[in-house]
Amino acid sequence: MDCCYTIAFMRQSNFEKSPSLRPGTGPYRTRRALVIALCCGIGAGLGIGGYTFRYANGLSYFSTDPAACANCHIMRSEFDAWQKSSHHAVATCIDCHLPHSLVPKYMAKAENGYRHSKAFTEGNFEEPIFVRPAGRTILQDNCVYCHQALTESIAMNSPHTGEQPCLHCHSTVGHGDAARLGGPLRKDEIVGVSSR
Amino acid sequence: NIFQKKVEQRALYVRLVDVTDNDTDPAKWGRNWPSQYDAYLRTAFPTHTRYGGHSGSEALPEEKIERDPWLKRMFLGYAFSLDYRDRRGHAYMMVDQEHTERLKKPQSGSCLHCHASIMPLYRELGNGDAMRGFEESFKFSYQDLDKKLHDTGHAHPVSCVDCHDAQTMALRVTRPGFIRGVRALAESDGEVPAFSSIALWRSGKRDQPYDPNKDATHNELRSFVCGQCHVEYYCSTKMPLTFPWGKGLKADEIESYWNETKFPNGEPFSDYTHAETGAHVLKAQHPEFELWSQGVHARSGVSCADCHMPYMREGASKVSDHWVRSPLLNINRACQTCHHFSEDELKSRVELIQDRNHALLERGGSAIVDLIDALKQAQSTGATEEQLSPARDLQRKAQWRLDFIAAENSMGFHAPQEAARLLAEAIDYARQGQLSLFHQPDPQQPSASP
Amino acid sequence: NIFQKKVEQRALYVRLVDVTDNDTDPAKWGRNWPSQYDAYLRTAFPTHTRYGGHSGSEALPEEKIERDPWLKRMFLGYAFSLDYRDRRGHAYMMVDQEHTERLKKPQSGSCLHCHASIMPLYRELGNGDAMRGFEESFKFSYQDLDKKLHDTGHAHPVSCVDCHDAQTMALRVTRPGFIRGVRALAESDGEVPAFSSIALWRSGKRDQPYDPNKDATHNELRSFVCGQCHVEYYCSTKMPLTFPWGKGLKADEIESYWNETKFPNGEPFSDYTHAETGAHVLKAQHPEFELWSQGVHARSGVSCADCHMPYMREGASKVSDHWVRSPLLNINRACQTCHHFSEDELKSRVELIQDRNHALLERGGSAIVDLIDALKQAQSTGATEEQLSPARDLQRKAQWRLDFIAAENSMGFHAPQEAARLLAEAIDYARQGQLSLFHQPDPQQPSASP
Ligand code: HEC
Ligand code: HEC
Ligand code: HEC
Ligand code: HEC
Ligand code: HEC
Ligand code: HEC
Ligand code: HEC
Ligand code: HEC
Ligand code: HEC
Ligand code: HEC
Ligand code: HEC
Ligand code: HEC
Ligand code: HEC
Ligand code: HEC
Ligand SMILES: [Ca+2]
Ligand SMILES: [Ca+2]
Repeated sequence: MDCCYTIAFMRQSNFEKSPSLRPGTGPYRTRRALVIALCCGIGAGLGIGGYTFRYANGLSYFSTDPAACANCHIMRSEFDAWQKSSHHAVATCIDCHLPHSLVPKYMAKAENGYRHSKAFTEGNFEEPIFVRPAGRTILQDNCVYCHQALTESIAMNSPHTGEQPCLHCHSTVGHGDAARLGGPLRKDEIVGVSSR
Repeated sequence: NIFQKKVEQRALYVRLVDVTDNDTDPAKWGRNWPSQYDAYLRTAFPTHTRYGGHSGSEALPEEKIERDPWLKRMFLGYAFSLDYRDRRGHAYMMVDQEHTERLKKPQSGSCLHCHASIMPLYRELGNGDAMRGFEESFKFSYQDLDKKLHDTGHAHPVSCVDCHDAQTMALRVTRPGFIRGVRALAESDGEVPAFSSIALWRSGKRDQPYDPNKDATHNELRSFVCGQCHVEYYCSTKMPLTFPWGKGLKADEIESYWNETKFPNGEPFSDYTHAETGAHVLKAQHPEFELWSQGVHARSGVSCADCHMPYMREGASKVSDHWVRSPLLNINRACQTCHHFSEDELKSRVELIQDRNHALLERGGSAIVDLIDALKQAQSTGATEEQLSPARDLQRKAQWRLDFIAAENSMGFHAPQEAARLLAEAIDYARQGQLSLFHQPDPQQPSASP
Repeated sequence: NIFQKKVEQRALYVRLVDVTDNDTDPAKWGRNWPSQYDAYLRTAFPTHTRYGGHSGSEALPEEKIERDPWLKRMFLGYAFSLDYRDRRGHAYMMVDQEHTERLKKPQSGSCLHCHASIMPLYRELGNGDAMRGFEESFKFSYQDLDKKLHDTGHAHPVSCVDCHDAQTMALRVTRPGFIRGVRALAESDGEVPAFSSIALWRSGKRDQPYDPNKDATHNELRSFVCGQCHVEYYCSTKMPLTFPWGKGLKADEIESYWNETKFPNGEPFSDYTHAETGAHVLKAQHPEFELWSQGVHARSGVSCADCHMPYMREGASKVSDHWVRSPLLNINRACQTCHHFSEDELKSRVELIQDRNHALLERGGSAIVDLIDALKQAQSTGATEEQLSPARDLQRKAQWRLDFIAAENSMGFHAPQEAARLLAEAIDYARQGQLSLFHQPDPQQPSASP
């Protein structure tokens, strides 16, 4: 019983160009995203890799049930906020966070998902969690997937850069204003620190 | 109904007429893109907010130099002391320029760079090479070139073609002043936290000069198109129109750029000599682009268009509101997509920032007036040149900073802390100027610090 | 593993020991809430950022008055000119107070209000009535009351019981100084955009005084608990400890509150008489709460705890980081929870704000030194009292604003534009003070503006 989760190959998107979102800085762990993407076997070759992971409490593999995501307390704050968001009636987690086109591919890549759950159970991931550039590209595609008609016009005059980055203005549609959660003390904090 | 929506949709892409780089008449473009055109026409509506838009009659915006007499005092000896009014919508940019009393002093043809759809005329002057035409333009008198513009039928305010590629509709910049200015900026080592494409260019081969139309991100272009005009400049008869960005965009960097500039005739640069004090001073003009670039919005990738041309829904599609105006007239679209606070709360945030800024501006105004009084008095009581010169230098420094924020059009909003910092320095320099005049051998004199 | 996570979750609620309002020893509470206690203990770690935490040896933070000599000059005639150091973590609040050279001048028992877990002692002094005990406390010498504290076994730095209800663990404020101060604030008509519960109370019956523990929102308490100590105060031997909020929280409102205050003996209020100039001046102390309240974070409901005690995940549960410290050591938890920018970007935003603020602070420092020099000189050359008094009044105004931002501990971050505004005024007043000294009948004198 799985829940699915993908990392797309890095591609130069306008998000990465915008000043505060430089590749490799802060939350955008470009390098890690790449590593993971590479682990995605054939998928990576196609430019997109998908993998799934198992989780103790389990849930139906193709479940579009957001509660599935919330099985991880890590996803809880997003889940709670999503229920109050403008989209809760019209879009679930995977509608925004998984590529619409690629769902069938996950089956095959099931075993790769192991890594995601490992990240979770070992807790060796950075917090607060941010959508990586790869994840942002998926989001963008999904926004447009549903809102194409409305937004064709604003995309038309930026041929060299693709459509407008929806998140620049609408980053809160999924779960309202950010309410992310910082992680436990880092190693360097255990001994006391100085940013001198 | 759905059918109609579909029609609207397609309409966006059906070109009823072809437009080219020489079509400066927005009406023609309007046939292809009626909603943008309709909005564009609305810039003729009068608008007014606590500090924005214009007071005064429909016919003529209010005289800033009457409302704030210290401005007039500061400008004595310069055209701005004749006539300097509230700005208003884009539709007026030509008429307001043609009617300003400032034209009583000789003005150059470069003035049209930012007040008309000038590119075809530049190409004509340069036989096809717009950059060369631009370089010629300052040699014409304003009146002659303005006449040429009318004769050639390009007498339109900023128009579609100035910001859009006629073939693709892509955003693009056209103004030589900006293209040169931003190139110099790229080649300088002034910090540019807001412009990742410049940082990228700097770290690259640098074999080609920085070209905004090639190198800039789409989001940067959403501000660059405005930066073609809403910037500090030199525009007169001694040398071509100049955007002073060769050391960076900070007020202090621009000041030292001007300080190191020489006119072709070798004289050190200054905009005018103050009529009462003889100080060689600088004039700052509407540095919206420069001040914005120092604020947290710019750093966050928030562009001019985000706030001044927010998207709006029209039927089944979203369009950019081409009624360019104060965002305070449009808070729900201009601010609330990113800030989830009530309109009242957002309005009072802006007004609190502006009120603080305005109070400091008035404080700076009385300081500069005190300095001018002191200089006059010292002269009248026969102080020597070298007794006067420190005070004059301080007047230049103080006035530059004070005018930088007075001339900027957001009343400090575009970068609140930076604006306050500049005003604090302005006040300090003005007061130090007064103090320097007491430095005649005199037991009581304290020493003003550098 | 997952099982263990589930356990941690439950662990939060098991009370191994009972705690009461008289349990000032955090170790005891720590048995019930080990993770908060462990974090609390970390406040003993040395921390340092560009402007935050403390430089100097582990043993002793650096002397601010040596690093910035103008501070010492400003404080001449007051205890702060003897010893004034960088602040450090909560763990040190008692020892640092007990060892400061400022104790060489007589200090009152009220000092302990913010440096120890004092409530049981207040109750003892007031036979059960803490408020009465608090009113008595200023009559004791610091040394006597500190001894009493040690004898009664309550000699602990700020402790769990100071912010938490022993039964419910709910946040609550305990400090009489704050409870009175915030009550006066509620009864004033000073603007409080950050405190909706006060606005609510004002619009209500007003038959009961405003009581933070009843009326405040949970989110407000997340700042009020800090406002018990991180505030401007009067704390000496002439009257009880006072938080000067009776006209509002703005620096200007606090100034006029002090100006209208009289000591029990009828003298007009002032903290000290400047040793060199004879001016009756005010001392501002760490107005973090007041400055924060003027910033956009406060308006947006962002509390002290959000940044200085951010929630963090611990296994399966969410705890507040009780290692109260600079958020710059903690950017991912303190800032990135709301701001979607890289750690580097957020750090440089803070440092840009702080660098600008620091530059203005230094500018103000040399202005105040120039004024003090000028006053000294005028006195030495026999200026009359009424020639000197305008300059002295201006010294008081200038110093108040300068010190307000110098003593505040975020180097302007808590409200960048407001801090810059105050520094601009400080500079103007200091310079005007110098100028006022030239107002002897003298042909050359210019007129300084009010
Ligand atoms: C096994 C627990 C678990 C489940 C179930 C889970 N997540 Fe996550 N999720 C995590 C962890 C752990 C991270 C952080 C991973 C990292 O940053 O390396 C994460 C990160 C994310 C991110 C941001 C990271 C990125 O690369 O963009 C998104 C988006 C996300 N999850 C969405 C979902 C959705 C949608 C579902 C349900 C279909 C889901 N998650 C189910 C544990 C889980
Ligand atoms: C599964 C389809 C779907 C996806 C995916 C989707 N939306 Fe929507 N969205 C809708 C529908 C349907 C509505 C209309 C809901 C309503 O009117 O209440 C809507 C409403 C909106 C609105 C207007 C309401 C509001 O919150 O202001 C915005 C803005 C919006 N979407 C942006 C986005 C963005 C940005 C994304 C991608 C991050 C996105 N949408 C993804 C279907 C979708
Ligand atoms: C520069 C800011 C910005 C960007 C980028 C942006 N939008 Fe919007 N969007 C807005 C604003 C402002 C509105 C409100 C329009 C109105 O109120 O008329 C809006 C409205 C919407 C709506 C709701 C329309 C309605 O009233 O029902 C949807 C859906 C939407 N946007 C989707 C998107 C999608 C999808 C993208 C990316 C392709 C996108 N937006 C990019 C600013 C933006
Ligand atoms: C309407 C689209 C939409 C839906 C539905 C949606 N999200 Fe998101 N999600 C987003 C966007 C947009 C972001 C990026 C937010 C940002 O970058 O500020 C995001 C970010 C995230 C992140 C990264 C951490 C964060 O808060 O930024 C996680 C984890 C996540 N979503 C999980 C979920 C889960 C779990 C659900 C279902 C309960 C869900 N999302 C539903 C659009 C959506
Ligand atoms: C974050 C939003 C925001 C951004 C980004 C922004 N502005 Fe503004 N701008 C404002 C506000 C708010 C005002 C004050 C309007 C008022 O006082 O009525 C203003 C005022 C102005 C004015 C005077 C308007 C009037 O009606 O008098 C001009 C001109 C201007 N901005 C140009 C620019 C330019 C050019 C840029 C980009 C370089 C820019 N702005 C970026 C919000 C913004
Ligand atoms: C670099 C661009 C640029 C140049 C060059 C320029 N202007 Fe402007 N002008 C503007 C902008 C932007 C505004 C609106 C903002 C403002 O009023 O501060 C403006 C406003 C004006 C106004 C209306 C407000 C006022 O000042 O009374 C007049 C008149 C005017 N300009 C005349 C001139 C003249 C004459 C020249 C040549 C000496 C000139 N301009 C050169 C950009 C420019
Ligand atoms: C070709 C020069 C030019 C360009 C390009 C330009 N402006 Fe202007 N803008 C002007 C001039 C000139 C005025 C003043 C017109 C007048 O006062 O007659 C003005 C006025 C304004 C005003 C004041 C409107 C009012 O109602 O008071 C705003 C706001 C403004 N511009 C914003 C922008 C923004 C945002 C952009 C880019 C999207 C932009 N401008 C591009 C020259 C320009
Ligand atoms: C001062 C600059 C400026 C002028 C003049 C201007 N535009 Fe635009 N235009 C913009 C900006 C900025 C955008 C937003 C582009 C983006 O980010 O996608 C835009 C977008 C558009 C779009 C794309 C759809 C949309 O609304 O976002 C069309 C079509 C358009 N403009 C037509 C016109 C027409 C027709 C005129 C003349 C009547 C005109 N523009 C004049 C700056 C300008
Ligand atoms: C496209 C997004 C966006 C738009 C549109 C926008 N802002 Fe902001 N604003 C931000 C960001 C990002 C910050 C920086 C703080 C943060 O990260 O939230 C900010 C900061 C601010 C601040 C605090 C910083 C300061 O300069 O004092 C104010 C006040 C503010 N915005 C008001 C406005 C107003 C008023 C408008 C509309 C005229 C507006 N904003 C439009 C994104 C936006
Ligand atoms: C939006 C985040 C934020 C909020 C809210 C906030 N602060 Fe701060 N505070 C900071 C930052 C950033 C600094 C600068 C830290 C540095 O320079 O290392 C700081 C510095 C401080 C310092 C000095 C810290 C040191 O290590 O030297 C104190 C004390 C302080 N704040 C107390 C408070 C109090 C009390 C409140 C509430 C009344 C408050 N802060 C609200 C972010 C915040
Ligand atoms: C209203 C609360 C309050 C009162 C009353 C108070 N303090 Fe403090 N004290 C603080 C805070 C908060 C700090 C940390 C911030 C700072 O150092 O500016 C501090 C810091 C200190 C420090 C370490 C930094 C320095 O100044 O050298 C000493 C020593 C000190 N106080 C002594 C005293 C003495 C002596 C008294 C009585 C005259 C006193 N305090 C009264 C709140 C208070
Ligand atoms: C009982 C009084 C008291 C309370 C309550 C209190 N503080 Fe403090 N705080 C102090 C004193 C005193 C110091 C200075 C200790 C020293 O320098 O020895 C201090 C120091 C600090 C520092 C500097 C730490 C460092 O490493 O330099 C920060 C940050 C701080 N406090 C924030 C807070 C916040 C946030 C709260 C509320 C959650 C709070 N304080 C509550 C009295 C208090
Ligand atoms: C200076 C004030 C202050 C002191 C001292 C303090 N706390 Fe807290 N504590 C807080 C704040 C603020 C919160 C956040 C409460 C909330 O928002 O729910 C908190 C929350 C808690 C919680 C609830 C769970 C959590 O972590 O959010 C526990 C349990 C707790 N504290 C225990 C303690 C213990 C044990 C001590 C002594 C070792 C202590 N506190 C000392 C201010 C303080
Ligand atoms: C709980 C949410 C929250 C937290 C935590 C937070 N901020 Fe903010 N911040 C805001 C909001 C809200 C604004 C106002 C602008 C807006 O609406 O986005 C803001 C504005 C700002 C601004 C622009 C206004 C100004 O004062 O210059 C900066 C810079 C900033 N934050 C930095 C930080 C830093 C650094 C931290 C961590 C020490 C931090 N913030 C923590 C919510 C938060
Ligand atoms: Ca100029
Ligand atoms: Ca005080």
